[in-house]
Amino acid sequence: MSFLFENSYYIAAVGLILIGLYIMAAKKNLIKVIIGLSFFETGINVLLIAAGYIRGGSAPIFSHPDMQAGKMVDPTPQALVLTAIVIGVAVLALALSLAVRLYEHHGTLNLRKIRELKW
Amino acid sequence: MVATVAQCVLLPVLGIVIGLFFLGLYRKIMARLHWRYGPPLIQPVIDILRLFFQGGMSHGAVFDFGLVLSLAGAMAIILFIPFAQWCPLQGSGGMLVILYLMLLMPLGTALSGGEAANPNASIGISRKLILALGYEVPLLLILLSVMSYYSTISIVDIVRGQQASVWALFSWPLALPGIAYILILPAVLGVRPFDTTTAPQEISSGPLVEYGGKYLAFEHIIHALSLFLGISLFVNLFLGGAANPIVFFVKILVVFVACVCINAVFPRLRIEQAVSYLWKWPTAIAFLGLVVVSLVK
Amino acid sequence: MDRNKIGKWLKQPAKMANKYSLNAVYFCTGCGIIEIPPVITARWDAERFGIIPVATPRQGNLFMITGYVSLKTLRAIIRTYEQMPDPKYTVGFGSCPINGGMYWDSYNTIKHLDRYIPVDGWIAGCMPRPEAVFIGVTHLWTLIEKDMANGYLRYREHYDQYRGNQEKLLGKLDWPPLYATGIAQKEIAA
Amino acid sequence: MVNPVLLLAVPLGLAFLTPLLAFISDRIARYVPVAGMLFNCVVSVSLIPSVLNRPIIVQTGGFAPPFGINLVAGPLGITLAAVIALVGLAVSVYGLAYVKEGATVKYHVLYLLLLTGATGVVLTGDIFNLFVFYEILCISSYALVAYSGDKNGVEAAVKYLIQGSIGSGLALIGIAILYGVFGTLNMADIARNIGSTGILNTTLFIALAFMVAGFGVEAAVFPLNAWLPDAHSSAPAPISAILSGIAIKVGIYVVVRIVFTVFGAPSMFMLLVVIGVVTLLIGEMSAFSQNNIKRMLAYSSVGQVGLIVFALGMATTGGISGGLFQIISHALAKSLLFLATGYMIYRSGSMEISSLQGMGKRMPLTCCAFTIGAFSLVGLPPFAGFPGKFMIVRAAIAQQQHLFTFLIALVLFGTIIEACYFFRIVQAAYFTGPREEPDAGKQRREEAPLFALAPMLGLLVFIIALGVYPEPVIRLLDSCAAELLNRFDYIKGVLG
Amino acid sequence: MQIILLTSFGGAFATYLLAKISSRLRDVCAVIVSGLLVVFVALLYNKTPAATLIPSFVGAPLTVRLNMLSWFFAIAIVVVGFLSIVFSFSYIKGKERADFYYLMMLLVNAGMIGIVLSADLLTFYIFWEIMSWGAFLLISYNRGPALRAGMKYIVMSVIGSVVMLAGILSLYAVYETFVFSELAGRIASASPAYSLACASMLCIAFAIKNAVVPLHTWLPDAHSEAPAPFSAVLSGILIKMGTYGLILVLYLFVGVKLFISPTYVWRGFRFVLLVLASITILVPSFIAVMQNDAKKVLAWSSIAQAGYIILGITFGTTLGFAAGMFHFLNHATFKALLFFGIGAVEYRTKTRDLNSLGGLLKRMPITFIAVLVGTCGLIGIPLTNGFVSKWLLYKTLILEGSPFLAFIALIGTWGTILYGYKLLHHVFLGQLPEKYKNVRKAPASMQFVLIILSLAVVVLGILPGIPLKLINTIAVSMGMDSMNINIFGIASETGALNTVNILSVLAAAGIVVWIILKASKKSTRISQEDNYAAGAAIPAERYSYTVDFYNPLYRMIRRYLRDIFDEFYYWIAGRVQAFSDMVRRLYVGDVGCYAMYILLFLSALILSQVWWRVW
Repeated sequence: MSFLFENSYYIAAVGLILIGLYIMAAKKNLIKVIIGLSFFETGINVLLIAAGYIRGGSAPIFSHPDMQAGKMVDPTPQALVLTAIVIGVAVLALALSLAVRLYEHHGTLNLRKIRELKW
Repeated sequence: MVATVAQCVLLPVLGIVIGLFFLGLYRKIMARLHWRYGPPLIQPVIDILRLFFQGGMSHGAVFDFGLVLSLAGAMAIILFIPFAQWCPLQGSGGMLVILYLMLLMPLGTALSGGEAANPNASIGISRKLILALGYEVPLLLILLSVMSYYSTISIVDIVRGQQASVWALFSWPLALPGIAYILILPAVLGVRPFDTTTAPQEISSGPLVEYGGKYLAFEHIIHALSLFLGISLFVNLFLGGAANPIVFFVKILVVFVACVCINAVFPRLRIEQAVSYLWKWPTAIAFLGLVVVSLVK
Repeated sequence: MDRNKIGKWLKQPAKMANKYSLNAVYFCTGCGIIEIPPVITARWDAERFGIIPVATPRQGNLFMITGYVSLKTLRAIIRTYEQMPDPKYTVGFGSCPINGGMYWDSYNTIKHLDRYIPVDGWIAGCMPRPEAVFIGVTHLWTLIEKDMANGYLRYREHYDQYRGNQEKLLGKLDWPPLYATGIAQKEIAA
Repeated sequence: MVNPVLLLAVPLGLAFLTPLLAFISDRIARYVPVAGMLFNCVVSVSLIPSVLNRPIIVQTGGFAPPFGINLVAGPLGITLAAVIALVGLAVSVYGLAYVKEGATVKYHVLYLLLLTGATGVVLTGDIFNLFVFYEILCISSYALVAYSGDKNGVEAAVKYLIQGSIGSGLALIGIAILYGVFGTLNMADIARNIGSTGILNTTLFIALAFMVAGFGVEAAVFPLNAWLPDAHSSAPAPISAILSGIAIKVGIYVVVRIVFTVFGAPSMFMLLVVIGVVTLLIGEMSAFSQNNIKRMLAYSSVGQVGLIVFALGMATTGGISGGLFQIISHALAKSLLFLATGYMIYRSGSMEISSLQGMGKRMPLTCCAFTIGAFSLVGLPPFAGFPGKFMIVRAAIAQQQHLFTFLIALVLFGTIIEACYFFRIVQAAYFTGPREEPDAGKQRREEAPLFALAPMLGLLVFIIALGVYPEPVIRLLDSCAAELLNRFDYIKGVLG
Repeated sequence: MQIILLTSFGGAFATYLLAKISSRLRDVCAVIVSGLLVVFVALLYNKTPAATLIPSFVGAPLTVRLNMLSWFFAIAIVVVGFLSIVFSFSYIKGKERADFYYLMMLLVNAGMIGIVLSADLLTFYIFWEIMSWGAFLLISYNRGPALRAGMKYIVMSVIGSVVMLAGILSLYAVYETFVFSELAGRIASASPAYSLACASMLCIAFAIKNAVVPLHTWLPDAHSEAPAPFSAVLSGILIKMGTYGLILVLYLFVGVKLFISPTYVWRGFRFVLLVLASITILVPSFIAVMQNDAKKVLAWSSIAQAGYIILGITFGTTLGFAAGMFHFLNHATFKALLFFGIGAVEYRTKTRDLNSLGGLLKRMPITFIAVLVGTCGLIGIPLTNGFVSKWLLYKTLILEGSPFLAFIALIGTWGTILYGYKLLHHVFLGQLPEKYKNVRKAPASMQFVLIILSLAVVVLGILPGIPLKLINTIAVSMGMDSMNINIFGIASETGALNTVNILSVLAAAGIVVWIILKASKKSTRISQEDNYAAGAAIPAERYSYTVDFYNPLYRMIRRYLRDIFDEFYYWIAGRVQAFSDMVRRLYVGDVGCYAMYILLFLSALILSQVWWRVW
């Protein structure tokens, strides 16, 4: 139980990632796949944050002279996650706009039916 | 030197004379086997004479050239095959040269007949070449067994080797090729039952169809020479040649008469029949002979 | 038979050779050919006299017209005759080539062979026996001896006439004239 | 001495400058990528001699390497940057003629971003920074694949995007794990921490696996390359050229850099070799019976990737420099092929090989370029493909192992198949179609425009030059191989 | 040396560039280039220069050198190359893409010169490849069926190349050098199995080029579909590069002492080569008999003749080597002559279908004589060069106790006679069809080439001592015994050859017969229409028996002479194609599936490590 509690961030992250991957691999609808992609990226972000998180740590800002660096959470993952979120948004936006174009061309978003390019 | 030149001049003439004699003999024997009286022995000579006095018809330069090539080739080979002790050109290539010079006869006739542009000639040539292929298979095996048995490519050495011991036909491993040679001898000579090439009744005498006058005369001479050559090759290879011309003449005469007597009773074979015959027993025996010879060596 | 007289051979080799080497063109024109096999086979054996059938006109010098000659056959006969090398001898065999014989009123056979090709001798009969053939041959020898078997020369001499007759009967011939024809035709016109 | 940062800063700056310039004049904007790539080309080539001595480490913001983000301009990075710039230059010149309609300004922006990303990936020394540049490269290429907006383009772009995102996501997971374990993002630092044990514990291996699988998507090794034939065949010609010529090479670079330098995992080399051979065979075989010429070229790229990965996986100096040489020659030849094909398709209106009939007459120079590119890919001397292939085979045989003998047999089999289909196209271009009278031929000529022809001929010259006298490049690549093989030198070079 | 290579390669491109100015200039330039090459190579007779082209290519220098062996090959290459260029003048005039044609002709020529000049395997390989793809472009030149032929050629050629590459690099892996002279010394010391493997790989590559039987299938198509002048080069010279390679392998790398030594490995190797060579002689000879395309006949004949060369060379005795080398030279002359001759016929009649040709003798007499001489050489009629080399071959085979090989070679000669005569008969003899009544003589440039080569065939046949002396030098330099050569042949106790005797006898007999022929009664000249046809007139269209010429023979042997290897290779190609089609079904087009691929790869990687610790 304590394992679950102590690693809850990681479990959540992995769970999100797996859900995202499942959706991407199994779902037919492109929009759902894009949502899965979003899940996936969120999961990764959580994972990154979790990697730098210290239970009970404070924000990594020297707002108080007594604060020790050891008690702070690692700031780098947060910076990374910021970047990753930006990237994720860009990908998402591009994916959605492509989805619109795809629908224009094919009249469907069912990925099982959009199989003109094969072999 | 003088002797060599004299032989060079004499031997072709001798070959032609003997060959024409054989032709006459052939007709005579055939007639006698048919219960006929038959023509005189010199009938071939009369025919040739008549043909020389008849105007021939030429189809062009190659028509002439082919015949000249053929006859010249036939005359040249005589100088490479020992006639008894005479063999003026023994050191010029041996058996292999004989083998290749023998090509000149059919090739020349074929060229000439081809130029004549008669389909009968074409069929005849085609048959001639196929038949030649047919008998060359056993013949080459035979020649190779003899050559490898004596380890030489010189026919004079082969003759010498036999004169030192026994005739090849009666010595152990070489008896096999000898028998094979006897079996194919009529095909080599182009006499019955292997005269499909010039079958007059089927293809109007094949390559000779357009020959008249002197051309036909030449063709007769070539035929005569090929009879002489085929038999003297056999005598040299398997009957030990001869020490003097008389014995040699007797030997080739005996072989010829035997050959004609045996084969005159056969009807003419179709070309496939001829080839399949040649590729069966004679080839098998010759092949066995070559195997045995190479094992013995 | 003077075949063994060496003196004659030396004197007139061409004539002697022509006499004793008569090679007959093996051309079955009509029913008379039925008599040829006995002639050349064991019973009468024409080869004794050097007479053998040959396969093509190029090789022969004796042309036997054995029996009636239809128009179609005539065409082939003329062609074959022209293809034989000189000297060549023609023998009409049986009565049909001579005067039409039993086909004298047929619309399709010719009555007189010698209008179309020169004939050196005739062997009458319907059909002539093999013995008659030999008699004919001995007569031919005599003719050759006396230079009277000169049909081939006549043919050349009167080629225009022969050709004219041939063309009159057969229409246009498929082959070009054997000899030049122009001059003689002018003479005829004159 | 030029700062390598300029290699990134200038194209990036120009990329954002382009839309501004476009306000003034579209014409000027068109020339921006050319200028940028020309600059990169000159700078990277001029840097080569100096980096051969020791790598240039650029610190950003004054932080020393383990802490700050740094650029490592080693021989390998600069060489690849030069190749990127060179191919980029050729393709951008080609683009002047080819890209005429649609959102041309956006095309140029994205194009510059793509190249910036590619250059950044090969130059950076920081693993997250690498990821960022990698994403720049990927996103701009997704967009560019769909640039023409037609049916196939969009479909390919969507598929590419989905797979690419999974890939980069997986890579990011790997980075996260690494960071979780070591708390650092500097590649040299990570490498130092991993040490040289040679055997990885499970956590590290999982990180490695994630990264290989993630970056492998862009590198297009076998099970991860399904996007490639679609994207390469549906993109506009210059984009196909740049994707085939550069993007996948960058992917390979990342995989190799991680396996060799960061992890130093010799046990993974064999994996690379096996994957390489499988990729090669599958790529070549899939290309074998294609009727669509661009798809065939795309599959051929898969095959070549296999060959390169195979060569690099051998982890000997000969193998790596052979593989790198193959990277260069393939970048040149394949982009040449795509460029040439672009106009051939443009003129004939169809991607079917059968529609290339008589192209040799209609566009002789383009066809000649295509032929030489194809010959180079097949590995015929005296073209650039030959030394590369030669070195790879030599390295493989020099291993003197039965396994490698078997693998090299497979590789050569792949080469044979490749030769088959390339020669088929060459025949189709030159020797089919209506036979023409020599006089009539001149009227029907429809050669590609000068701006399209010039880069093709430029690449052609490089291909022949490399094929005839490859020695300087090989010497350069030998030191690149040394950089990959001696990770401690790299660590020492970066961390001091 | 460099000048030669520079002339050959530079000349090729210069010709191409000049062609853009004027076609006349192009022709002149091509002739000058190829002529200069002849002069340069001839000047280098008996010299042994060496040079380095590029000091370092991929870690090894590219070097060239000349010795007697390569000079022997080089002179054949440049002469045939020169003649083929001259022949091309009229042949290629007015055809499309003539500039390209000249470029490729000269390039292939240059490639071949490079091959024989190269001093190390790397250089050899590079020039080899240049030659190979140049030839590919030329074979495909005629379009139509030529495409298939070209494809077949290049696929087999590429297979050969990769095998050769593997062989070369296997050698390199052990001996660390590409240079011939260094390799020569060391191979004998290596383990027999390894050197055998290397030698076999190289031999396979060379055998493909030389069309040894199981690897011959590209040749019949390629030779018959290529443009005629190039067919001549292809058959006369290009496939003999394989022979050159074999000589290098067997006589230089392996060394003749080791090669004919009775060790188990090498004896087996030699045995296999000999058997292959004899099959190469036997089967193609008879397949050639059955062809109805003039160039196909010649193509199959090329395979068979190459068999003689290989047989001679692999037999390993001095006489055998001399036979092989001399037959190479002869084959270059007479086969080029035949291809040129048939090319001239094709040029005039626009067909090479044997069944529709005929009677051209009266229209193209020079060509006929040339083809006749060529055929005689091919068959090996005495007084042509083919006879001498075959004589040498048979002699050594018989005397060294291999009568069966000799038998096969001799039977092959009979096949040669059959198709040789068929070629002559169907093209030149027989009735002249109506549609060729107005065929003109071959153009002067073609006749020039034909006459030169005919003379070469005859002169080499009468004076075989000239090339034999050269070959003797080469043989001695390879470490073999010397032969006793004189200008008219060879003298030895076991059987001498004297061509002058044969010549004088034949000439005398011929003259005598000729005089008799002319002196006797004059014959009348008649036309071909005046022909015995059972009394009928000749039908105007045709009266010639050419279709199914050897029909009885075909019926007997046809079923044994299927080209099973060709069928087998097509079967393999079909299988590979089907398998490739299966492979590409992996890319199903469904992106979910692709995502699964990625995940499966990842999980396989991780699981294999977690469970088995593979990596």
